[in-house]
Amino acid sequence: MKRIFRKILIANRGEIALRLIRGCRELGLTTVAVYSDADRAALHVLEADEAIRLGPAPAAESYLRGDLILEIARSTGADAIHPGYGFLSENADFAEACERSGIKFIGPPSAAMRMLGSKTRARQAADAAGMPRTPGSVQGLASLAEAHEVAAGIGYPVMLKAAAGGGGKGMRAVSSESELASAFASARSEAERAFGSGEVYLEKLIERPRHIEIQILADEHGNCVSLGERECSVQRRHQKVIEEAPSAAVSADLRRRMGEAAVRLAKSAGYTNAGTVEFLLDSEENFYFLEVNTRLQVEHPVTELVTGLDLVHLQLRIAQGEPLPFAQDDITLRGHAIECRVYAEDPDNGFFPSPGRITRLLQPGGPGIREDCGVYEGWTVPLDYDPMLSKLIAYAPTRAMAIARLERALGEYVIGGIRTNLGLFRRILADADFRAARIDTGYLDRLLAQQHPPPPAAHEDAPAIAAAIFEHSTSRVSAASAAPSPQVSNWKTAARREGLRS
Amino acid sequence: MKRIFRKILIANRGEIALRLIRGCRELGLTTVAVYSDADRAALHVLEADEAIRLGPAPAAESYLRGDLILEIARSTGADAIHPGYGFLSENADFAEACERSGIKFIGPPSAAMRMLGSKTRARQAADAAGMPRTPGSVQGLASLAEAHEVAAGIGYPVMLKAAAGGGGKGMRAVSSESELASAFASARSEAERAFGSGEVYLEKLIERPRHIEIQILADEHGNCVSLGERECSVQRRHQKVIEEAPSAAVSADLRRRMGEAAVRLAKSAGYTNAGTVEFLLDSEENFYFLEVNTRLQVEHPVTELVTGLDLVHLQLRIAQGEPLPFAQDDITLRGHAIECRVYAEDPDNGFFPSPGRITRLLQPGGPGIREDCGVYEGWTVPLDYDPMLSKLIAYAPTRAMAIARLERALGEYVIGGIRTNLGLFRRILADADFRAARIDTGYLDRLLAQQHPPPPAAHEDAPAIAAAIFEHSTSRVSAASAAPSPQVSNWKTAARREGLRS
Amino acid sequence: MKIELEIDGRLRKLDLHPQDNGSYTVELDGRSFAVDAHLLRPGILSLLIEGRAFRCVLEHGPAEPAIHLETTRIIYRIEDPRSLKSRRAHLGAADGPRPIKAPMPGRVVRLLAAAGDQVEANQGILVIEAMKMQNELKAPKAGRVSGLRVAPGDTVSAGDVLAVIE
Amino acid sequence: MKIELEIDGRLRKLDLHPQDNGSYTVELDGRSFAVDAHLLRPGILSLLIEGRAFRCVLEHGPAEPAIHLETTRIIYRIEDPRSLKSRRAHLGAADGPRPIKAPMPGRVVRLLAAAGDQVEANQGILVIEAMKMQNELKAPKAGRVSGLRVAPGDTVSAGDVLAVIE
Repeated sequence: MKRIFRKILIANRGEIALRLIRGCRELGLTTVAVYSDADRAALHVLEADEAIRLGPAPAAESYLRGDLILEIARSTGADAIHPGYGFLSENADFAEACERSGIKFIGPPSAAMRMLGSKTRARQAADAAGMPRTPGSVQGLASLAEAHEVAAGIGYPVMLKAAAGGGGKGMRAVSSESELASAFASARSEAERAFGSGEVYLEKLIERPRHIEIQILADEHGNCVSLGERECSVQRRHQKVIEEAPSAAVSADLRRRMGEAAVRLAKSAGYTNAGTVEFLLDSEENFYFLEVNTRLQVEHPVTELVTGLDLVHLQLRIAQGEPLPFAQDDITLRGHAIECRVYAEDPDNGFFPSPGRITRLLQPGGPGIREDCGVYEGWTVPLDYDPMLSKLIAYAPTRAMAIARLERALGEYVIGGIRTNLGLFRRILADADFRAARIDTGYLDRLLAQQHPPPPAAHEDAPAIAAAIFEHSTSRVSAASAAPSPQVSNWKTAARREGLRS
Repeated sequence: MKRIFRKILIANRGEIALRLIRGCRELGLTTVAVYSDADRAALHVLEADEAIRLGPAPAAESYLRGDLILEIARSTGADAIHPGYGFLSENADFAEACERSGIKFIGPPSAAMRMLGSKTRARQAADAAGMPRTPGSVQGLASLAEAHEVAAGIGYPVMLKAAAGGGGKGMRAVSSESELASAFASARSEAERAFGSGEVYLEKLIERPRHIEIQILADEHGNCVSLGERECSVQRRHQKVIEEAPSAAVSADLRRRMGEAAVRLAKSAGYTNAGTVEFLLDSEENFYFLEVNTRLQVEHPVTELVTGLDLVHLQLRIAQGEPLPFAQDDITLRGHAIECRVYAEDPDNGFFPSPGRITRLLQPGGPGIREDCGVYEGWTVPLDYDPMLSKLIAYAPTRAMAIARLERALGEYVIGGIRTNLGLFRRILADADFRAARIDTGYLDRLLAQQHPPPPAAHEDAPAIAAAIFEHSTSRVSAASAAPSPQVSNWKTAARREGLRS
Repeated sequence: MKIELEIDGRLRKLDLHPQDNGSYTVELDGRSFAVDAHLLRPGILSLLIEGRAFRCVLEHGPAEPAIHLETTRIIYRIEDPRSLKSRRAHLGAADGPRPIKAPMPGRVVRLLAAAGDQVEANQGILVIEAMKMQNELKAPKAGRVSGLRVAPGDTVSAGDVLAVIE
Repeated sequence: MKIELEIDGRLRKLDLHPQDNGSYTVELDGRSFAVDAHLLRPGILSLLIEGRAFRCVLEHGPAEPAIHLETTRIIYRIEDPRSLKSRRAHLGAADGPRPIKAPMPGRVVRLLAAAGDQVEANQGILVIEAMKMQNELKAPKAGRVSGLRVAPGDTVSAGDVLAVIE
C-alpha cells in the first residue's frame, strides 16, 4: 500500500533521534521530537521541527509510554512513528497499537516481531527456513530435568539463555553437569526480573566465536536483500564496543551464504523494513543463527559507509510502501568502516558510568570521519539513560587505513568534565591482535584482564609547562581586567581557579 | 626510486594544511607546519607535530618564501615538502630548488610543471598528444596585428587569455573586431601586473560551456590513471563556488574519452603525482582542453568521496616511489558528492570580504557530511589571505539526495561574527536550474543578476520572541549574580549587552 | 518585563511574563503566547512556541546583534522604551547626508571620484583591497561627494567613514 | 612567576619569565626552555617548545584539573609555594582510613558488607546503580568497615562518602 508521509514522530532520544531527524529532513519530512524532563535541553529537541514533553525523567514514565506517544502522534498529525533502537523499538504490542490506530510504525509488522522477537520462536523459524543454528532446545525448558536431558544430548559446555533476552541478561555459560542446577535457577530468576518472563533455553556453547550479523532490507512487495555483514566481536560483558564492516573473517562466498540464509528467514516471517540477523561464526567458518533484531541497529553506519546507502531513507521509503530501489546484484561493498561507541564511563575505574556536565568538547573531522553525536559542550549527561554519547566512525579503502584514520580522529577528540572510554579505543586500536583481526567475543575481556602500561608521554615537560602557563594566564588576566576581551572573562578566570584549586 | 618518508613539511595554511597534516598522520608521518605572524593561532599550527615561524603576515614575506621554507625543511630534517594548492604549489623554480637540495617536492617534476604550467606551452603539448582544444593560437601574440589575424581566422567571439593566467586575471571576452584593440591592451597590462608576464593568446569563445575537469594520478613507473571528472561550472568571476562529482552531463563513454585524453597528455609530459586536466564541454558533448593544474585541487574531496580513495595518501605514496596500487579498471564511481566553498564574504553586499573574529561556530555533522575546515570559534580570519574558511561536502547515493543532504547540513551550520556565503549556497541549491543540472560557467552570474526574494521567515514572531528572551535572560543573570554558574558568566552578560546595544 | 525592538524592519512590542522552569507567557502586539525557553549555552536558545521548536543563535559581532533562526539571519535592535530619541534618529535618517563606510579593514587602491564631484546613486567612489580582492564602494544616493578623507595606499578599519554623500 | 605543581605523580618547580608576544623563558627543575604560548580560547593552549607543537586543553570538571595533551589526560594540582601543609596532607595520606566515595550520582542497590566487618582489599562493599548499570564499589585497602551511611534505595551524589575502611 502506497502511503505519503509528511510528518514523522521520533520516539527516541540521543544520537539516534538526531540521526533520524536528519534523515527525515533530507527527505523533506517534518519531525516531532518527544522528550522527558531530563532532556529538555537535548539536541534532538533543539533540532526537530516540533517537540512535545512526555513526562518525568525515568524511561517508564516517558520514552516507554507508548500510549502517550501514540496520543502525541495523533494530536500533532504525525503519519508515522520511528522508534529508533531500544525503548519501544522491539515492542510488538506498541507496533500493534500503531497498526490499529492507523499510524505507521516504521519497522516490521507486529506479527513478524512476535515471531522473531522471542529467541525460542526465532529458533523454530530458523529451523523452518533451513538455516544453521546452535544445537539445543527450540522451546523454553520446562524443568531442570529437561535441561539436564538437553545438555547431555548436545554435550557440555552449554549456554543457558533467556528467550526474551538481550544485553547478556539471563545468560549463563555452563561448563559441566554439576554447575547446571544453580545456573538454571539463577538464569531463570534474572530473566524473570529483567524481562518479566523466566523462559530460558539451552544451546551448545561455541568456543571463541565471532559475532557476525547480516543487515537485511525487505519491502512490502516481497523483495528482500542483504547488505553484507558487520563484525561485532569486540564486546565487553556482551555489549558491543567496536563494530566494523566488512568482517576480515568473511569471504565473498560465506557472505553470500549467510546473506541468503538471513533473507530466507526474513521472507518466511513476512518481515519488512530493516532488520539484522545475528550469527556466531566459529573458527571453521561454520555459522550459527543467534537471534534477529527487528529494528535499526546502533551500528548501522558501518553498513551505510561500505554500501554507499542510507538505511534511514530506505526505512522511510519502505514504510511508505515503495519497492526497494535496487536488487541484490546491485549491492557492492567498497572499503572498510569501523565504529567506536563513545560512552560516558571510566575504563580506568571499573567502567563506572560518568554522567555529568560536558565542560569541553572538541570533535574530530575531515576525510573519512563521520560522527553521529548526541551531545554538545555544556550538555549535562543525565543519569537516567544509557551512557552512549556519540558514535565515531571511520571509513577508508582498507581495514588498516580505517584503523589509522580512527587513531588520528581519536587524537583530535577531547571530551572534558566527564570520563569517557576514548582511551580504551586507543588501546584496542593499538593492540596487535585487533590489528590482525584476531578477535572473538571474548577478545576484549582477555585484553582488559592484561596489565597495560600507561600510554607514553608525548613530552616529559610539556604538561607541566602547560599547567603553569594556564595558571599564569589566569593571574595575568585578573590583573588586567580593565581591558576585558571576549576571550578571557573574569568570571571564567574565577571558575578556572576554582577548578585548579579543588 | 624508492624513498622512505618520516617527516613532511606542509608549506601552506588554512584548511588544506590541516587536511595534509591529517593525511600524513594517518600514514604515520610526522609534520612540520610553517606559519606567518598572522597565523600563530591557526589550526594548522595547533595540530602539527612541529611548527616554525616564517615571517610577517604578507604572503610574499612568509608562505611565498621558498628559500626560507627549504631552509626550514633542512633544519627540521623533513624528507619532503607538500605545497598544497596556491602559494608555491605551481612554482617550477621552487620545485627545482627542492630537487637540487634532495628534498622531495610532492608534485610533478619541475620539467613537467614548466611544460604544462604555461597555457600556451600546454596547448602545444595538447596538440602533440592529439587532444582536442579550442581553436586559436598556441603561442603568445606578438602584436595586435597578429591578434587580428588569429581572431579573423577562427571567427568572433573570441577570448584573450594570459599564458601565465589563473583566477580570471588577464582574461577578456571579445565579441567583435572593434573591441579587440582595447581588450588586447588591457589584458596584456593586467597579465603583466598579475603574473609579471604580459604574454596573452587568443582562442575561440565557447558559448555557455561547462567546466569539466579530469583528476589524474601518475606514478614514477609509467602508470597513469584517471579518477573520473568533476564539474565546476558554478563560478563567480571565474572562481569556483560549487563543485561536484560526477557531472550530470558526462556519460560513461565521454568520461572514458576525456580520461584517456588527460592520461595521454600527462604521459607525454612525463607527469607524476596528482594533477587535473581542465576542459570546456559544449552542449554537443564536444570537449576542449583548457589547462592543467599541476597540484592537488581545492575540490579534490568530491573525487575522494565517489572513488572511495584518499588522494593525499596516494600523493605521499607516489612521492615515495611506490607504484599505483590499482589499475584503471579498478576505479569505479559510486554515488554523488557536492562541495561548497565557504568564504568570509558578504553576498548581500557585493561579495565584500568579511575578515574578523568568528564569535560563533556551529558545524554540521552526521551521515554523508564531510567538512574540511580551517577555522574555529574564536579565530580571527586575517586580512592577508584568501577568504576561504571551510569546505562543506555532502555525499549521497544520488545527486538529488546529495543536494538534500547539503541543504540539511547548511541548516545546521551557523557562523557568527563575520558574514559568509552560506546563504548563497541555500539559494543556489534551491534553484530549479541547478537542481536540474542546467548549469554552465555563466550560470551563477545570471542567477545573481536576478532579483531574489528574501528566504521565507520560519515563523513570524519567533525571532522577536528570541531577541526579547535573550535580553531578558541577560538582565535576569545580572540580578542573580550571587549564584554564578558555568553557563552564564557576569562578564559574558556584559559582553552580550554591549553586543545588543552597539 | 516590557521590551521594544526593531527587527526585520518592524517595530515590535513584547511583554514577557516569566513562569516556572523557563516558560513564559509572551504578549506580542496584542496577542498572547505560551513559550518555553531554555538557554543551552550563552547565546544558544531552544525555543518552543506552541509545540514548534526553534534553535535561536545570538550573534554579537562588531555590528548590530542578529539572530540565526533556521536558514535566516535577522538583525535586531533593542529600543529603550523610555527614550524615543535613538529610535527617531535611527528611523528618520533617510534624507540627510549618507556616509560611505569601510565594510572591512583593507587598503585604499584607487579613488574614482574627487571631493566636490556630483555623483549618481550607485556610482563607484573608491576601491579598497582586502583578502586578495578589489572591492568598489558605491554612492548610497545621488549627491555631492564631501569629506573624502583617504588616499591610495591608506589602510582603513571596518566602519571608518571614508566619504560622505551630501 | 614561580609555580610548584604536582603532575603525573611528580612534584615540579617552574619559574616563568614572560617575554614579548606570548613567549616565555621557562626554568624547570634547573633547565631552561624557550616556550611560545598562545591561548586560542580560555582553556585551549597552543604551545611551542623548541619547535615542537602541542595542543593543550585544560579540563576543569568536578574533580582535579587535568590537561589533555595528544592522547593522554594528565591530572595536576597547583601547590602554593608558601604552604607546605596541603602538599603534606595530600602526599602523606596512604596509611590512614580510606573513604569509599560515590564515583557518580546513583542509587544504592545492595550492601555487600556491614559496619564492623573486616574486609580484604578489593572486596566488594556495596553496589550502586546508575545509567542502567550496576556497579560494585570495592574496598581500597584491607581493614574494618565503618561509617556505612547508606541503605538500599538511597540516592547518592558524586563524591559522597559512603563508607570508610579503617
